[in-house]
Amino acid sequence: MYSEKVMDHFKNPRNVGELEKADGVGEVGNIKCGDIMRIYLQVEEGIIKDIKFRTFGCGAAIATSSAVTEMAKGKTLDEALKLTNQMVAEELGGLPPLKMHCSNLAADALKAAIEDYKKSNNL
Amino acid sequence: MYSEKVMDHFKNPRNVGELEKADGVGEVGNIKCGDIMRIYLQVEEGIIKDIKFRTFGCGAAIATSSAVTEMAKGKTLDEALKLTNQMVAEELGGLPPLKMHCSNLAADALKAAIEDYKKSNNL
Amino acid sequence: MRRIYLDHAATTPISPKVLEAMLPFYNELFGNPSSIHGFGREVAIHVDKAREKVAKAIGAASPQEIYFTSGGTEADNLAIFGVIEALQNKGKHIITSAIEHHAVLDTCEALEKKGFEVTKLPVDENGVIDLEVLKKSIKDDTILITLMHANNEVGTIQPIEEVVKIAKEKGVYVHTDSVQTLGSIPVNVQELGVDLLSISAHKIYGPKGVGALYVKKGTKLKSLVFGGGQERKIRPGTENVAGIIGFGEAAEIATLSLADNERISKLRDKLIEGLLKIEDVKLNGHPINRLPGNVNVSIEYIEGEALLLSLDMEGIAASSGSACTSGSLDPSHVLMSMGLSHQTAHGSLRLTLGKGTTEEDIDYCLKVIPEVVHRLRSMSPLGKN
Amino acid sequence: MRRIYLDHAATTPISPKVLEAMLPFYNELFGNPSSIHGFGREVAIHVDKAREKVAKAIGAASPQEIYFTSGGTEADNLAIFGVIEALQNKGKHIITSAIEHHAVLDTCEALEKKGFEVTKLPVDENGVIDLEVLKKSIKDDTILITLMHANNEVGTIQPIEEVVKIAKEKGVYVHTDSVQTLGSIPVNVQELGVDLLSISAHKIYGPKGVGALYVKKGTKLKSLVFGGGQERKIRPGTENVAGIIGFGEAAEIATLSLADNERISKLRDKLIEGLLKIEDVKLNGHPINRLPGNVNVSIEYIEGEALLLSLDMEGIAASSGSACTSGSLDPSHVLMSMGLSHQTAHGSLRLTLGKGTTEEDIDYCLKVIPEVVHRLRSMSPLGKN
Ligand SMILES: Cc1ncc(COP(=O)(O)O)c(C=O)c1O
Ligand SMILES: Cc1ncc(COP(=O)(O)O)c(C=O)c1O
Ligand code: FES
Ligand code: FES
Repeated sequence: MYSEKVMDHFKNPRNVGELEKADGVGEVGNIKCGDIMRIYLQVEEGIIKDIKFRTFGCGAAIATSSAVTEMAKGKTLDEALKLTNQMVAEELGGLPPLKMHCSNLAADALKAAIEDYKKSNNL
Repeated sequence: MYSEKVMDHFKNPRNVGELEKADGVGEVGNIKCGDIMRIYLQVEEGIIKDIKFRTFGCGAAIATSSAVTEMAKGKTLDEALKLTNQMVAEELGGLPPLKMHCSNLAADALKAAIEDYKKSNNL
Repeated sequence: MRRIYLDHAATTPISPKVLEAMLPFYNELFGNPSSIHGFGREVAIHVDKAREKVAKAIGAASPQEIYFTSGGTEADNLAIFGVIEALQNKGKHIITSAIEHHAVLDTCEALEKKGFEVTKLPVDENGVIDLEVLKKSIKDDTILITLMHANNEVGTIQPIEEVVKIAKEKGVYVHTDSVQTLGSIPVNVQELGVDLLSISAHKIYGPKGVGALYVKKGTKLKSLVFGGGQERKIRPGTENVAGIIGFGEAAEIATLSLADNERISKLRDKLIEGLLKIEDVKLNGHPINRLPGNVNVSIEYIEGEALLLSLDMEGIAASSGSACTSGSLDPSHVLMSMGLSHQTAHGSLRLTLGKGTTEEDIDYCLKVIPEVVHRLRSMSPLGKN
Repeated sequence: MRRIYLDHAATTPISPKVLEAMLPFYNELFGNPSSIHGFGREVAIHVDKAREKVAKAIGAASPQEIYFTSGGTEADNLAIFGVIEALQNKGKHIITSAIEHHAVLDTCEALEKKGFEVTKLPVDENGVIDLEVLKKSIKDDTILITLMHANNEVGTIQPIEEVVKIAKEKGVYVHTDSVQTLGSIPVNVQELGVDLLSISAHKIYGPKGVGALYVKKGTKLKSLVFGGGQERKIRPGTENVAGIIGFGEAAEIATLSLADNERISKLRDKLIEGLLKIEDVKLNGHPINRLPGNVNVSIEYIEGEALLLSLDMEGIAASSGSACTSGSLDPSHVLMSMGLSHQTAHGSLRLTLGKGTTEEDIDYCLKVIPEVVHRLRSMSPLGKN
């Protein structure tokens, strides 16, 4: 069902948890299945210094959360905003057709967190 | 499918053939399946002295032909007329439900032969 | 790694005796039972014997009341479409419940689209229908009541005898889906009083792809599929002979070994008790009138599929009513109908015990599941973390 | 006693390799392929592989075009009802032939009773349809042409490619029943150009109770049975896993061993030649365009069932289109449609050869059959005796 990369991220999720002093927090819910993802950002000079997630969701939701945090870390906000659900799915070696919607959750949560950061910093 | 008795009559049919100088001949066709049976009688003093059959038909048709000739042989015409398809089927240890109609063929052919005899002798 | 199978409601391993009974029918006794020659006749005799065994296992008055199908799904479809086809001039109303298996529910919904009227009885928080509501739902043009004997997700047993009493007064046929009950609780068509009853071999340690519909003598039923004369034209097609033989054997064993269910239900209770010790865990389904092997709990703040995958990594095979496992947008219609919130239904876990389940299996689960729950909760944005 | 099986058109013994491939799926790999856990996932992978093998055997463009069913009968029913259900707003006319298998014919007749219009194409004395008549039969509201690839009784092969050419011009779907052709002659859905094609495992040395419908990508089709999500909802119900695995194996072997049919057709010709030496015996079916294993003769003045029983006593298993074996009032609709009289059709004998058939078997038949015919004729009131 899931690729080895998905299972690796699911088994050993990177960047789980929250940031006490987050500069930005994004939470999105997946209307399709009711899953929820929250992403915390720490930003320094326009670069994502640290990033954490918490996810209530399927294996793919957890794996894509993990993957997206890994992909975003160290990137500038603008670079990070360019991450698409397609890129997340590719990074994971693909997702089953029925599970493609899960990768939206990750891309959307990252976007929401960056927007939250921008908003609270009036950018 | 068929009882042992049916198979015995089918394998070793009694009284197959025809009587060159028959006193009565009866032929009936089974409207259900298109099978045909012919019975030949030799009658002496109201008693069936000899009887033969020829049948174009299924295993049950051949077995019931054989059985009915055996049952009729030596009987008076009146006794023979009392033979029913039910009695033939019973004599054979029963017939499968779908094959009950085959026993009609035998009883009817015997009846037709007796009637032919009676008619030609103005009885 | 230890591998523990706790998904007996999904399917069961075949019993060795069943497989042994089936093997001769692949090459020695391979004839087509419809054939007139010896190769066929000898097979037909064994198919008849299997029919007798299945009939006996459910207390049918005659083997002629058993029609073999390709499984529980087809049996359900045949029961419903078959009665509707035979009685549609009498009426267009069917009664079912909100928590039926999709084989019944989707069939009823397909009929709804064709102009039939379907009443889906609601259930209470334990998953039981209300007999008073049923009584009031019956109309002059009701032709069939189809209610499952016990639910496959939460294990709740329905009061089918009472349903039949009500239906009989109004002269309405009753069909019950006994796919989950055969082998688990007594199933006797004459005591239940039903007109039609579905069963499936692979739930009782028999082969997959074979089931049966019991049709009480005199019940009006048309076929769903057309073809040769097999199953007295109610279910044509060359018989799945080995499957039918296996089903006969499995049905016989199932009724002989009903006693094992006492052992299973004790393990079930131990497992339930242990799981309820985890914080924010709730039992789903009836606390008492439930199948001996069924455990179904909602574990708040975590999602079912992630839980299943994590348990699988620890060697435990389980099931869930989560939306993420359903292929559709919604979590289990059964749990939702019982009043659970989307989120709580989403975090359900079903563990179904069987003949091979041991006390050690349960102990292992009670050690591992709390750890896995803890780990997943620590990743969740919900709850206290 | 020597036992010779010459009824391969009815069913075949399972090939040892097929059975071997199936066995692990009864107890080791017993999971439900729909399950998320490892027990289920590992089985799902094998089901997919079997689907690939079946797809490859018939030259399908993708395994997704294969839907497993409970056999050829269900595949035929699914094809016809499924297209009708999907396209009934487009039209109500179906074209078939007078000599189809009952799985097609009775399905079409059931639709006729529901208000659909069915044209049954006649066949010539060899059992072949007339393409000109077909062309003229297509109307604006024709939605399906269902014609068998080769006939199960007389072995006549139909010109399906030509049928497809005619149908394509008018944009009408073509379904063909290839139950008798797979493994006997090349079956390639892309070369044939059909939209739907039925096959069955037990005719190709696979297990009974499993078949498949090929549905070309894009073809509109609705399901016949409702339930879970199996077979992409076109054919729900827990999969007959072992059966499907066996079917995959059998399909693979069948296409690899097509060459054996040359040997078989030589034996067939020898048998036909020998039988035609008996007085008043006539070959039924096409003299050239016939299945490599099919021999069908009419033996005047004797009846088929009596002949079968007599041959069975001599160890030869055969089949007949006799009324006495049909359970209905009439002999084979196939033979009657080819213009045989009731009486001649009644005395038909079908011998179908297979992989296990040897030259000695044929020699034995050619020794025994004339004797048996002579004996039965001597009991018959017809002919010269
Ligand atoms: C209650 C119930 N009904 C019907 C079915 C369908 O049976 P089968 O899988 O044999 O088609 C199942 C099992 O999936 C079930 O649990
Ligand atoms: C031409 C044809 N179609 C359909 C079928 C039905 O297939 P099954 O026996 O697998 O249901 C058969 C065999 O009986 C057949 O010969
Ligand atoms: S996010 Fe719910 S199914 Fe993946
Ligand atoms: S007489 Fe024709 S079926 Fe028996």
